[in-house]
Amino acid sequence: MPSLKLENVAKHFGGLKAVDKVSMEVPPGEITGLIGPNGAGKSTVVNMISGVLALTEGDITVDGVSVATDRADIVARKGVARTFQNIRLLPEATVLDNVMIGFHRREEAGVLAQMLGLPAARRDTKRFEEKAWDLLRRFRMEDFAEYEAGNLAYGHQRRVEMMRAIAAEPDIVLLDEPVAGMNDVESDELATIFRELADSGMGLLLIEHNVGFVTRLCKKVYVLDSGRMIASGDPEAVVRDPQVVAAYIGTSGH
Amino acid sequence: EDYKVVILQSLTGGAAFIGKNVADGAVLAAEELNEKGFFGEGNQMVFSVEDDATDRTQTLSLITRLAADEDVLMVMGPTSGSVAMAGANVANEREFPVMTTTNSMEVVENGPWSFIMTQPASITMPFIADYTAETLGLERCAIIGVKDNEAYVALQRMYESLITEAGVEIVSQDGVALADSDFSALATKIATSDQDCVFIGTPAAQGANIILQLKQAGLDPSTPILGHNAFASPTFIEKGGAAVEDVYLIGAWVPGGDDDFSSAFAESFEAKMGFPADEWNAMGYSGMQVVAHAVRDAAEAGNLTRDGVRQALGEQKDIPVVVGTHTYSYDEERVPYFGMKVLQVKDGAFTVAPE
Amino acid sequence: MIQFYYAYQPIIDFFLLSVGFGYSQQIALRAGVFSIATAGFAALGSYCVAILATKTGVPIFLTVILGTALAAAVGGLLALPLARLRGAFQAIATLAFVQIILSLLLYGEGFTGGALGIVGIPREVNTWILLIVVGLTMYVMWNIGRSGMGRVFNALRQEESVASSLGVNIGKYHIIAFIISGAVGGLFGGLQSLYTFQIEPHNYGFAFIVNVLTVVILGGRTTLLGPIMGALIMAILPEIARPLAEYRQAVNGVILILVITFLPNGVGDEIVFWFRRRKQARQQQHRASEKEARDAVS
Amino acid sequence: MLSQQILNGLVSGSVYALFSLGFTLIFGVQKLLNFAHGATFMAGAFIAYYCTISGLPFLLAIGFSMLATGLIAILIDLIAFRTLRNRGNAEFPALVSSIGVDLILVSIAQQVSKTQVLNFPFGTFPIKFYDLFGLRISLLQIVILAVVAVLVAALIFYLRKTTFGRQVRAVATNERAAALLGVNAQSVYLQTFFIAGALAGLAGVLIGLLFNSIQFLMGEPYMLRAFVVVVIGGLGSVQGAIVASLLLGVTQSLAVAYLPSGLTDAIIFGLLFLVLLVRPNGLFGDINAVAGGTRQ
Amino acid sequence: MTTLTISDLHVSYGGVKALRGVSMHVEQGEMVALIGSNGAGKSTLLNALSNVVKRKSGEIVFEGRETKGMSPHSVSRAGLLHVPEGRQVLGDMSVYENLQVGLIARGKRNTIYTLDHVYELFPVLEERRDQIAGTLSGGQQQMLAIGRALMGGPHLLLLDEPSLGLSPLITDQVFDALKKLNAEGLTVLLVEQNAHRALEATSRAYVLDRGQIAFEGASEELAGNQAVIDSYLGA
Ligand SMILES: Nc1ncnc2c1ncn2[C@@H]1O[C@H](COP(=O)(O)OP(=O)(O)OP(=O)(O)O)[C@@H](O)[C@H]1O
Ligand SMILES: Nc1ncnc2c1ncn2[C@@H]1O[C@H](COP(=O)(O)OP(=O)(O)OP(=O)(O)O)[C@@H](O)[C@H]1O
Ligand SMILES: CC(C)C[C@H](N)C(=O)O
Ligand SMILES: [Mg+2]
Ligand SMILES: [Mg+2]
Repeated sequence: MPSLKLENVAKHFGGLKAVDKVSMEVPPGEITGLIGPNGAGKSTVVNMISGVLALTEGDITVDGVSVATDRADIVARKGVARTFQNIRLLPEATVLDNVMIGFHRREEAGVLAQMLGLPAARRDTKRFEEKAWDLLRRFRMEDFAEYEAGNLAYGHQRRVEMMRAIAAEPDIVLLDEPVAGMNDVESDELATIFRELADSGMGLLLIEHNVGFVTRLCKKVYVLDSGRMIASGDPEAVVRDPQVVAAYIGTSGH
Repeated sequence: EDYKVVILQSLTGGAAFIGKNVADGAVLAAEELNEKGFFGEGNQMVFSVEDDATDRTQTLSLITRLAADEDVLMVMGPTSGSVAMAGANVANEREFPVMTTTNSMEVVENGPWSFIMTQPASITMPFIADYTAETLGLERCAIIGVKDNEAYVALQRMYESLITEAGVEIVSQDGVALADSDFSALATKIATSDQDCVFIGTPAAQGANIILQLKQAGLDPSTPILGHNAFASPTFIEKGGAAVEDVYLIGAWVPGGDDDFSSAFAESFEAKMGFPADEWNAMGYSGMQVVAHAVRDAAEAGNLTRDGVRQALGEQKDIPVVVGTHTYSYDEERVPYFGMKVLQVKDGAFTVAPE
Repeated sequence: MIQFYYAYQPIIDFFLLSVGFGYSQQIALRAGVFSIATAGFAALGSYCVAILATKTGVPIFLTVILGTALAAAVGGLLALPLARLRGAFQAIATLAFVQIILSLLLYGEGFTGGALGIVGIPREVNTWILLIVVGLTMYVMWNIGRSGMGRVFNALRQEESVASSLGVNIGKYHIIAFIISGAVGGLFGGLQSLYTFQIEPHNYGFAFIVNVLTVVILGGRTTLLGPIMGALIMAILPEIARPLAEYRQAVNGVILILVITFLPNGVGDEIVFWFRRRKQARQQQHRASEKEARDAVS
Repeated sequence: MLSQQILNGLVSGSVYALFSLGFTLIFGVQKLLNFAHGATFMAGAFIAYYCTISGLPFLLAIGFSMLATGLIAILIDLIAFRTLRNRGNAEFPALVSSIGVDLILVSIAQQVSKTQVLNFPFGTFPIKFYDLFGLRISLLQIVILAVVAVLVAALIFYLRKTTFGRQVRAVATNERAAALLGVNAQSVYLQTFFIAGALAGLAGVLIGLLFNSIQFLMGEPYMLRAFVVVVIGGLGSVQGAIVASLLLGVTQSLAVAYLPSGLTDAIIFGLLFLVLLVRPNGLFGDINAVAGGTRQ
Repeated sequence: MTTLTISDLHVSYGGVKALRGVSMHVEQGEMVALIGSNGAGKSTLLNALSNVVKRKSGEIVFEGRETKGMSPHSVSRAGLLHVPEGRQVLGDMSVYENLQVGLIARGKRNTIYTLDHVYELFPVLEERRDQIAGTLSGGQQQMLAIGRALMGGPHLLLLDEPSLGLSPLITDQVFDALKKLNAEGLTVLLVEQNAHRALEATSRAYVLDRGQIAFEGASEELAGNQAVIDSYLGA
């Protein structure tokens, strides 16, 4: 399984250095954390990896091959999936259809076969439907399968985002605050799923403000502040780093 | 007996300025003829007015439906353009006589069941083309036409080829759209270019407006302006006012009438409608005379069928009408003839132009 | 029945033609492309067929294929520059495309007959042929709706960035949508010219654009039933209000407003959605009662 | 002749601007294309015409017509847009309902005018020509340029210097959020529709006067131009609409004057196409804001 | 004095019953928490209070006035300001303009909250006053949404998950700010997933479960009752 690497990646918006010479790695089979204060540049990192934003400097590689200038869909085809911090669903489509679109990369039937309704196209649809239901059950969302996604409660919308991202079994998943808006019990359910995904060999990048959650799950944590990497390493150690405490965690000891 | 005829014209949409007026004239004629007992004791024409909406689809479905109603002998209409053409096509398919308002020979050529009511360009345009080249002796003409209506384009093409043959040079050719009203750029262009006449082949109101804008743009007031029979409408003078003074045109209808029959029509039309008749009202009135004669002839020949009416219509000769030289005839090719006059606007009225 | 068909046949035929144009328009909207190029595609198809059929000896069947291919190819090419545009900007660019086609048709008099158009096109198409072609078109649309392509189109329409984050090549699918829209538009344009005997540029102008849009919006932008219902309403609307003579237009306006206000997704889509929702409600009820039963046991 | 043609183009363009501003405003605030805008414009000319021939002084007729078209526009909003808007996602349905309103208005006008082309009686406005640096300019053209300039300035002032402009933008961006912040979206809609209608009505009167022609179908060609202007200018951009209107007016004048007449449309729309390729969001739109999976 | 009284409130979306007879009250100067799991109906309740969604039945009385039939903007102009779920900043407008739009709800009412006050609470908003709000980071947008509501001079502030997406430090600051605002007299109804945080900051709390109030009482008492928390905030 491939590994995702960032080398000296920077993104400037006009004069603002939103991300400033950041290097990090998301290895397979592990959950890697990315934390930092609001506006530190975490989502910007995700946007650069996933092909939404162009890099100002640096390089991003998957399995040693650069993806830094690839279009978003090409990055996705190379096995990198993501969720969005500001939830983006197909609001009018059902939950099931929202998940189904996640399998796009795995389609085998060609355009003509699809238009003519050849068996190859039907097989695709059938296979995806089965897998989608598996996912729905795993995320305990099967009761909502026929719901219009736009009408779901916030926490449920988050789950749809995640199911869609992992549907096509990507090598790397970038999760931008996946458990925001969930309480501890709900977050723990998802933590189990994340761990299972990592165990199956996927590399996860987890952005999250719930520090307890991050320390429990991650093998390694990177900390961004004002675009720069101020710490990285073992989660327990990182969250005690005075610089991190001052910039991010605060004194109330969370 | 009842003779059932349907007057199907563009009462709405782009060609309504023709169709509505033709229908008004035709209705008046049919009412008068019934009143006069034209069809003989106990007989009368039963007519209804339908709208082709200047829409091909609606026309097709209406004609088909009317064709399916065996009581209907014939249709007077539809009005013009592709609507008339499409109408002619179903009519021939369903063997159902139609007398379309248009002057397009293609309608006639489409088959024996489709007729045209107005004279084709090859008959009308020589009147004004000869007047341009010979009577007025003009040499360099600027042409303004309508680019998006095939009937007007056909007239313009005919005029162009006739004057070119007669040795008149065409210095410029411009097309406007029927819906345009902003001619400022065109007017400036023509007013500042070099020609000794301007021919305008547009509907009356639009033509008047173009002339107004030409004059406002500084066109030499002595430049002769010519047009075709579309200008023969009170609208032209009403819209153009002083600007259209001296304009030459051709017309089948001399407003107010120029013999007993036409004067009587002018009077009764204004009495009924509250406004004076124009060329299209007169055409509708005249066309209905021809239809009525054809229907009566068929009845008298004991062949009151669609085929009988069709044959009778094609054989109509010298029917008294209110337009042109006051008689209306179809020739062997079923081309209508009733003559034209070259007119000129003088003192805010149409008069016969000096020879 | 035969009598009815005899009297109303043109309405039926025009309904079928509108359904075809409707699908050409709908496939673009489904893919999130606000294209109004259908008028241009139809013009291309219909002129291609008309010119070949009246001026050359090409077999009629082949002229239709060529017209379809031409419109599809132009559709594909049009998609390339349009790739950078979205929403109303696409609409205006496609409007420009239609206007350019129309003015070239007016201008190329020697070839296209200018404003006079082309007359004397053989009438080779009848209701049955139209029915078969509409049927085939529906079959393809139905397959598209149930396949990955349909899912991609849905995604592109609702949230493009999501689609591309999942590996969808947006440009490619826009090209596909334009090619299908062009092919269907060109196909029915060709059939139309073999049906109406005479064509002119004016037939594919602003009124055409507005009409096809109305068919699809009024009928429904996403389901197979949409264009059918839209075309049906547009075909019978003039007939309903006919007795009102000159106020007909106004009555048509009132009907359009009422229908779309109460069924904003379009009549066809609302019908399909209604059935879907009913099915969902039943499933939900079923699951709920299952759950209760289980709870009672435990 | 070149400068004369540019002047002609500027006058036509400034009337396009009046027409298009309302269209752009409505689009700007609710992202809806109002197909009935052309009919409102037509109604303006009709109302002023009937007021004038029934003896009302011309200025009063104009004022009355603007008031009436403003109210007509409000009515259009209530009938065609309001319910759809409240249900959300009105973009396409509103197209159809506004076409419905257009049909109704045009049909009424057709009945009233009996399909005839109308014109203001001669002498409604004095026909006077001036010679200005060799240019022929009429009093009416001068008045139109001045009136349009003043109105445009007033509108920009109203949008920029009062809270109205901010409310418009807030509603345009997110109606629900705006409502939570106390913005009365309904009143914003009513105001924009009134302004749009009144401007369109005035444009109708001016066009009717300038080109001596009032007709029930007169709105249609202006709608087509308004689409072009509004998009080229950048959707919802007031400055964009003005610049694009003037550009379109001048381009059309020059095309008529210097290009083969059959090809003017092809050339103008070809240019339009090119402009869009170079500036995919119009002249005054954000050049970078193009989606499509490419990195920004 | 009672700022807000809700009695027997029912809300449905089509066939889905989201609220089934909710009754609660908020006294003036109080800060009250509303907690519950995903889909419990918390956001629906706040939306019903600001009249963004229509209630099916029940009464809502704000400062002595039944709000039934009032439009959302009148509700906010009356001083009931709602910071919605998902922030809903005006994405095309600058930070400053967003705050200025916030002023509209204030009208001519007196308030202690000024632009300086907001800048003091959230200094980053002053730093970024000209940035387009849609490009702010998630947390920055949350601050803007709260700041903007304060500009409207609230008598009652409804907050839907204000800590969502905020870093721990900023969350602390926001809760400190809320406590401070509350101490200054602002009445707050707070929806939070972060139950511990919410209970620690408030004096009273309600737990919503599948559209019904399952528990109400002093926050302190609830915080100590792990059983209640587990059974209602779990799954
Ligand atoms: N398009 C843009 N233009 C200007 N500034 C931007 C743009 N996009 C992001 N920024 C700025 O870049 C910085 C980094 O933003 P980013 O969204 O990556 O933060 P983040 O770490 O994800 O924060 P949060 O935890 O609040 O989500 C912020 O200050 C933000 O305002
Ligand atoms: N517009 C809508 N249409 C249909 N159902 C809806 C709609 N909005 C919410 N619901 C349903 O109402 C229920 C309550 O939703 P609500 O958003 O109020 O939950 P919540 O308590 O805020 O959850 P969360 O903590 O995830 O935000 C959910 O089952 C949801 O699916
Ligand atoms: C009734 C069918 C023709 C419609 C079809 N189920 C669809 O949604 O596309
Ligand atoms: Mg972020
Ligand atoms: Mg919620």
